[in-house]
Amino acid sequence: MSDIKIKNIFVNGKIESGFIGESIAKHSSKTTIGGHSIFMGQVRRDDQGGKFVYAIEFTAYETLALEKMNLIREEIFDKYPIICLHVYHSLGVVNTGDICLFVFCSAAHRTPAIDACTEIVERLKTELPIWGKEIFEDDSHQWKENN
Amino acid sequence: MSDIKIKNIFVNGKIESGFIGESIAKHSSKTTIGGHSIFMGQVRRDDQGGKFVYAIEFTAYETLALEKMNLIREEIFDKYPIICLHVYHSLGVVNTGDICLFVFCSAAHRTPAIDACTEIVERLKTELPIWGKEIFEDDSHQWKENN
Amino acid sequence: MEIEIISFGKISEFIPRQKIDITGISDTDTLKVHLEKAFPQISTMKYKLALNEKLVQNNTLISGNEVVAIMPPFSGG
Amino acid sequence: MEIEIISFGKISEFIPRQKIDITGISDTDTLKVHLEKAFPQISTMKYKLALNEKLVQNNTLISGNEVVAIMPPFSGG
Repeated sequence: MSDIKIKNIFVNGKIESGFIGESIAKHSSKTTIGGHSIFMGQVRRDDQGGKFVYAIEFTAYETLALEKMNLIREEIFDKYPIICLHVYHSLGVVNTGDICLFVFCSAAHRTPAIDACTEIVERLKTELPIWGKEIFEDDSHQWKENN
Repeated sequence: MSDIKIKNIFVNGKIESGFIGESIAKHSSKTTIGGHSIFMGQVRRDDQGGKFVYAIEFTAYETLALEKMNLIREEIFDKYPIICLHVYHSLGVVNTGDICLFVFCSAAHRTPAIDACTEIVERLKTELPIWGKEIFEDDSHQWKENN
Repeated sequence: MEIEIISFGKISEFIPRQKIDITGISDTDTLKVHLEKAFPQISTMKYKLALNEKLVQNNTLISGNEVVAIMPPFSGG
Repeated sequence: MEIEIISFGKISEFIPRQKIDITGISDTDTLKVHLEKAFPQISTMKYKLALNEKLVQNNTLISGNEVVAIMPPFSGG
């Protein structure tokens, strides 16, 4: 529908800390940036009535999710004076302690970078068709519900 | 005055992106964490009436700064249900495009991690005795003023 | 008239991908009534539909041959 | 009676580390008046004092032999 290039946000499995470090390094050539705000989601070893989560398996309706993320991205760029915005979300199994979401927002000043980053995290949790299946140590599972 | 161990926050020169990646990786064993919020300050190539900043040289009243940071840390841990908090600030010369501030706050849920991180950044800018000298490309300088 | 049904999350555990006959059904509101009869579990759940990769926000006409996705509340992040 | 003066930031450019005689000065409010006479540049600036590595918030007694830091507004981060 749109001429705009749809960016992929999906990564198979966990998001590596080295990848995050490299993403940060790439911004040193952008000398109008004064502040970077990052949010990362990490899989918790949640206790659900005595059963412990050992992984979350993510699935998504990918085409719909990428199109929606693209709209959110455009709205965020319209709303805040930000310079860069990167979003990555895991698909497939991510173990406890590993990173499943990485949102990276940069601006000349700290306030727009922080506000935009926070708003993106809120919106992607409620608006992107992604589902998390919490897998317990006894191999049973339950579908994650966002608050 | 206090029995509490005072953590050093100062780093000579820029904060390396690899160090930031390693800090993130170290948190994978903390499986009660669900959200990480990071803020990074980067030196901007600011145009000050036709003269461009090429570096900021930071100095601090170190003993006073570390003691104050320690108090801020305690107040933040009292106020928010956070699990980890790390703060690093550069001393000496940091060139444009390089990172001079790294604040890393983790919690079970995203909201306290983000709110605590934001509050720390605000407070350390106004409360820590640290000064930035903006050095221009022609070797003249001006003292940075926080807004 | 046939449509293809796909499902996600919890709903994918009891509604596999399939084609269903929707003769006489011309919009998404009527389709919902039909789906809730065919798959009683979803009638007590919150769910959304997408028609040909577009989220259904308001009642929408169906011409047949569409792909309809049945989606429980999102839980990414 | 002598105190040692140190300074930071912009102020360090015109007030080097030095010992000054403060005979007759017994608190930080009076010291400020004295410093602004000795170093007129600071009288038009915002600055804070620290006494023996403690930020001076209210008027504080000086006994002599202290280290007094003169600090312009902070600009870290």
